[in-house]
Amino acid sequence: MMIHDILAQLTQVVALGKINKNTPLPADMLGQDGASELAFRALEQGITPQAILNDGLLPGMSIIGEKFSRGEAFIANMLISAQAMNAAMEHLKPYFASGEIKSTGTLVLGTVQGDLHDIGKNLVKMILKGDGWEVIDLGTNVSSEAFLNAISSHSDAIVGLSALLTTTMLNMGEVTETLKKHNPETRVYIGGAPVSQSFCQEIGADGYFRDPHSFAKSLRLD
Amino acid sequence: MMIHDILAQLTQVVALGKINKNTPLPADMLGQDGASELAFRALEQGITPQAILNDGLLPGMSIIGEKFSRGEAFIANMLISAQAMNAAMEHLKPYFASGEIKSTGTLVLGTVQGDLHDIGKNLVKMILKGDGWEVIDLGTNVSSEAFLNAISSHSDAIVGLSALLTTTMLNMGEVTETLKKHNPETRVYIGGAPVSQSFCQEIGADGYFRDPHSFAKSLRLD
Amino acid sequence: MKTYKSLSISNPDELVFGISPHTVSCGNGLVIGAGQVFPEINFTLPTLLINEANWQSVISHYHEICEAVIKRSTVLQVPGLVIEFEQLPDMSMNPEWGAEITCLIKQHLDELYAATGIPNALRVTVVDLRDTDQPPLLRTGESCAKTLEAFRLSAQAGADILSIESVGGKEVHDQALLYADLTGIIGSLGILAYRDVGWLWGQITAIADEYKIIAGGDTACGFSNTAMQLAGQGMLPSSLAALDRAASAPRSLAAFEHGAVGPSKDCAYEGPIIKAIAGVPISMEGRSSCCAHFSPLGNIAGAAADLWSNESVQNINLLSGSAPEAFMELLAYDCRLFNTASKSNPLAFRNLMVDSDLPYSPEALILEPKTVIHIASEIVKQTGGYLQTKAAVQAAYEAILSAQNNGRVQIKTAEKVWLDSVALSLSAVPDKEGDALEYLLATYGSFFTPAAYGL
Amino acid sequence: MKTYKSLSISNPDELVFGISPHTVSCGNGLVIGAGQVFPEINFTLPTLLINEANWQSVISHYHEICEAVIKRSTVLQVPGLVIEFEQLPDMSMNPEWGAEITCLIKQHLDELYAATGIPNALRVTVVDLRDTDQPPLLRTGESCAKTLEAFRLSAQAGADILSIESVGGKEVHDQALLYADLTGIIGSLGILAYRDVGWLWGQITAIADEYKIIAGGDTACGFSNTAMQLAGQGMLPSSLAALDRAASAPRSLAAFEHGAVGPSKDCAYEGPIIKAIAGVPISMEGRSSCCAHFSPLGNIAGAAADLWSNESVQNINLLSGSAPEAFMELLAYDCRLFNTASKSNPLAFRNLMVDSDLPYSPEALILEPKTVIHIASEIVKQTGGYLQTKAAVQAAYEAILSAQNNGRVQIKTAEKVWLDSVALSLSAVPDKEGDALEYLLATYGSFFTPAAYGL
Ligand code: B12
Ligand code: B12
Repeated sequence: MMIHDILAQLTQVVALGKINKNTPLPADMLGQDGASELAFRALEQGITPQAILNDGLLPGMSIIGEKFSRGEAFIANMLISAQAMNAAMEHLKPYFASGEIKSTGTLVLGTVQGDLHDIGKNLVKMILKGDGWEVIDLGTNVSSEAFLNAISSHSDAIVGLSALLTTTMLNMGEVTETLKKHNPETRVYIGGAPVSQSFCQEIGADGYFRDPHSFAKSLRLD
Repeated sequence: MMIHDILAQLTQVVALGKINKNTPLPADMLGQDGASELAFRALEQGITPQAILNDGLLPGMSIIGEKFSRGEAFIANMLISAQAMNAAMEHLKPYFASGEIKSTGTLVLGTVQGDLHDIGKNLVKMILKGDGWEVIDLGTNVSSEAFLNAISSHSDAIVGLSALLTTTMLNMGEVTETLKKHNPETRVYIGGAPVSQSFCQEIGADGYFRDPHSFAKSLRLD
Repeated sequence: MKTYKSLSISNPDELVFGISPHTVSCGNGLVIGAGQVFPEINFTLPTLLINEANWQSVISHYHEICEAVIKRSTVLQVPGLVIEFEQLPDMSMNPEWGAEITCLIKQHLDELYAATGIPNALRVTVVDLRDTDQPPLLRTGESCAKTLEAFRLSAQAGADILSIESVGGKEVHDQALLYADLTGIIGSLGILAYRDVGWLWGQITAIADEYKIIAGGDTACGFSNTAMQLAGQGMLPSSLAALDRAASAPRSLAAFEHGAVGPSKDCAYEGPIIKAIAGVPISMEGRSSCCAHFSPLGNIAGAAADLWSNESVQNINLLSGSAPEAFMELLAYDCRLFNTASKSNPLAFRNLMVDSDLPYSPEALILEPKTVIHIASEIVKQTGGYLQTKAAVQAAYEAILSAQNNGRVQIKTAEKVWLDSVALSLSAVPDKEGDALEYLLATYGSFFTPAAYGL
Repeated sequence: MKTYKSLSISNPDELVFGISPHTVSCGNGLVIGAGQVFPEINFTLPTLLINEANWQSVISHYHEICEAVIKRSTVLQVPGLVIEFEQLPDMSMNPEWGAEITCLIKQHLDELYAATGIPNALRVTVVDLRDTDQPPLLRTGESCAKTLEAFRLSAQAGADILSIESVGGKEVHDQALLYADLTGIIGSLGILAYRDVGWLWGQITAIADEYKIIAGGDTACGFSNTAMQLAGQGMLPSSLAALDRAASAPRSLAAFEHGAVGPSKDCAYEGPIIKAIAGVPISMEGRSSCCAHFSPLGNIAGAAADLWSNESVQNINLLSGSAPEAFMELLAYDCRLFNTASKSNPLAFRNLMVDSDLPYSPEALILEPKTVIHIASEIVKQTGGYLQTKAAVQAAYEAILSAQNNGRVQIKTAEKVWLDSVALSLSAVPDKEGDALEYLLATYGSFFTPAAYGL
């Protein structure tokens, strides 16, 4: 039952945000192994990278995600768990490159033209990364062309658009149109305070989500 | 200058709401001639009915209308002036029938289906009557068919629709469509608290007015 | 039938928000009038046709609204919550539709109670369909049957409190109001509306009793709020709207004579007069209902409130969130003010609200506690709706005159002439109900049928 | 540069709405802080692209809004009025556009003054475009030039008061906030933001002086209101948002050190601390801004307000009228409460507002007059933004701890653990500004350039 043990441990350290041996938090785990050490050891033991990701790391993110949803944890906890996960991922990276395991997918993300609000967008990035997505963050004030360029070099990526202004949200329509014209298969998701489900339908986007968690959840089910 | 005199007097009694000799208001005109007597006398003097209407009665309504707009008079004053005007019109009626003078036009008016609010609509009726319009009031909760029937027998009439509910206002679209399908020339005007200029454009109606005065004014300019 | 021959509250300083002599217990553990003011949140659909094709969308709107307002109430830890579901015409015409939504909202409230223990109740207001016919039949015919069926199905589906904005007498009052005809106003409210409310609430109370729920109260919305709106648009003198408000009290009191127990309905600004007489808790709305209508009563309306409402707002998005959620936040904060004041010096806060509006409008004067008690005491001196209504108008008129004379209330120049004429018009109002009825028949006979009023 | 070494208001009972030691005269005869609270109405476009094709429609929206809010102010006889025109990005990027609307609004206000004598003023808030570049250049480059040009053209076009929600330091603060990194928060606000606000307000004051108008004030909206929103969504501990609020005061005070004179900006909830120190009138928003955002500060925000605002609402229709008109009504009634209280017992009403929110949130505690004065007095003991910010956080933390201990303020279970860790984190915050800067460079060096801050 070694396999089960070390994966369970990995899940626990990710959920607790124990990045590596030297990180000071949580205080009562001072000096103990973190996600980095455990992932390295798991590989040594011959556990497949895919199993480490699916049965060790991701369940850890789920635990903290659920705690967060119940109001028992904060975003900082999520971020630190994500860092722990990333530290473990460093060891798995070569296998990603070699194609031995597949990442969940690629998300091209940005705040649309004219709009500089980016905290919401950044949260989407962090939480999707935590779910194993590769996120290409185009930043704020992003034009249709920039989205098009990004998607051209990542043809299987999905796109996430953010807007916080009642004026700039209309630019989501243009981006969606441009992307769909280029490739009708590209899935475009939108979010941000002024946006709504009915607006999403209006502009022909593929989905609206109130927050990153419901977005991530829905992508998991896809 | 007799003609000028009696028409000016008519204007004054209409503005003051002096209906006939026997009406008690205004108190300081007790026993004096009212609109009814003066109109009768004007006809006797050979003044044309058209001149009585245009140069005697309607200017009286304008005066009270302006006072009302400036907040110096109330709807009751307008209504009593309208009664004075109607009393005078009784004497002119035969000439209308004979076609010697033309009434301003015909308005088919109603509150749309599902909606029982009618005070706004009634004000439209009263104020347009005061402007010389013949008003066919279909009441409240009026179906598209009922509007269509009414307009069929008054092909040159314009139509006024009223709605006070965010739900029933949508029925204005159906009525407008039905009427325009039957006769694209039929002009349809809409009003009521939830309605707006942009909604008017959306449903293809010919005009939105915030209140009966602006409606009447605009029709005068037509 | 109960008759009120004396006041439940005769000291103006005891007419205060949050407290009423006869408390009402309802819904999930909610006690109204026992010391706290609770928010009563109201909402309606955005522009949307109600029909079978749109029904799913209608349902999702109500779900979404409930989730939003319940979330906000929980975050702001309201001490209690009333949701009013004010039906739209199609929902009462198809009572199963109204019942389906009633059931949906009730479920949300039950969950709220289970999860947080926040006491709550659901008020369902049925649309009075009885003026579909012109002149209205009121006591017979299909629209009357449908209205009563809507009450029954709502009660079955989970309503805790029943209300209505009833319309009997309005067909005459609408006319009389525009002509500023005081005899017509007093007659339509004091004879016709008074009789209709009494009859109707006999029916509603029977249904409420059967389902062991609360018969809330009625409102003269179609009467004196129309007058207030028209005065606000410059169509009527504000003093006429003020007299009309006073005139509506005996008519709305009739519901309590026939079994209603409160809370009265939010848009019934005649509420304080009713509270003084019947001692029942009342729902009021003021600045908090800026989303639904403007008024000269924004603060003073709160003086005697037991529930505090926003009247209605569409489910559309504001920058903060949905409009119902935004107004839930507003109500919660207003109620915090009320309830914090209750713990220290409620009268000081009440007087602040009163004094802040009083100088600006005769309509506000009618809600001043002293004036309320004066009007209420003149009402209970009389027997029967007609004489009570006449007495209420007379008392209100005297209050306006004296407030004008000692400069406590501004009267606009344009309406001074009209106000001067009121004494004469009032003296012409018949002393006998029979004479007034004759006048109504002679003047407005084409608008109503005596039989509809059991006459 | 002015430095504040003592408090303008040191007695908590003198920190009260409507009165500030240094009044501001501006616009058409308006004097702010001299005893009355005036409404400051805010609005924005509904969903609409701003471009040349839509320009006529944009213009009509602003015309329509002005007509509506001016009508409502007149009807309700407000004692004075401030309109805030908060530009949208395209209007500052194309400063002539912003100027055209400024001019339009000013004309409406001039007409209001001529017609009614109601004193009024126009605040124009320019968009801080300087974070278009990443990392932001702030003091150089095209976006900085455009931002300053937008100020100049607004001043020319008729602005009476200039404001901005400036963003220097935000690029670091955003990161630090999410990680609840106190050294990062204190450093980004106390070193970076503090330096940027000082520099920027030097520029703005020069423009204001040239056009003989008022340099109003700044707001830490992008900092502590973001924290408040995130806490409201459960992303951050509410106590962290409370500490962040205190931390933002020295940064916003820097505007006043460099020539601003108030009224501060509505969404600057750090306003009361500024008022205590600089004695300037402040604009605040609370339950009245439920249309724009939710908050735990609905009532307490009014305690020291000199202007009372709704932050922003789109020009869409509610049942009563347009949303700006509806919120104008709400503000007018709220101001009646303030101003009526001023005539009798302002402290009683102030305390009512304070006490009604205080128990529910550590964020409210920061706005309690006693706590405000405590934080303010700790700030003026220090010299320079960094030490002031550190002191403010320390004082706020102590206030939260003691309020938690004596049960005056609820702390949610979930955040108790976090709050327990604060002492440790605070003790790790460097005593020297230089060390803190090094930390920022080491931790967040990729997000900002020292040169942008003259470092
Ligand atoms: C912080 C803030 C700022 C900061 C921005 C800091 C930053 N780096 O983003 C500053 C001060 C710079 C700022 C500037 C302005 N702002 Co601003 N701002 C805010 C504020 C207070 C909070 C926004 C925020 O960060 N919320 C927290 C985040 C986490 O929430 P969120 O963005 O909604 O994201 C969540 C979800 O929506 C979702 N999400 C977001 N994006 C996406 C994408 C996808 C794909 C998915 C699935 C989900 C998703 O996930 C997130 C987490 O749940 C809001 C007020 C409010 N009520 O929201 C105003 C607000 C958005 N701003 C407003 C305005 C007017 C402005 C300015 C024009 C002001 C001015 N005159 O200068 C400028 C414009 C700048 C520009 N060019 O864009 C208005 C918008 C009004 C309108 N007409 O639409 C608001 C509503 C304030 C108000 N009530 O008036 N602002
Ligand atoms: C009086 C009133 C009633 C009375 C109606 C009396 C009557 N005979 O009309 C009664 C009590 C019966 C009533 C019932 C209901 N009502 Co109602 N009612 C009102 C109230 C208070 C005033 C309306 C009014 O008469 N205003 C005065 C008139 C003069 O104004 P107006 O109608 O807007 O008309 C002016 C202009 O719009 C214009 N105009 C109007 N029509 C036209 C047409 C043309 C061609 C032109 C050019 C101009 C024009 O000219 C007029 C003068 O300037 C409003 C509140 C409000 N804020 O408006 C609610 C209101 C309209 N009612 C409302 C509701 C919900 C209802 C009910 C469903 C309540 C219920 N659950 O029972 C029922 C529905 C009845 C039905 N089947 O239609 C809501 C609507 C909400 C929504 N979703 O849209 C409102 C907004 C109240 C609220 N804030 O919640 N109501």
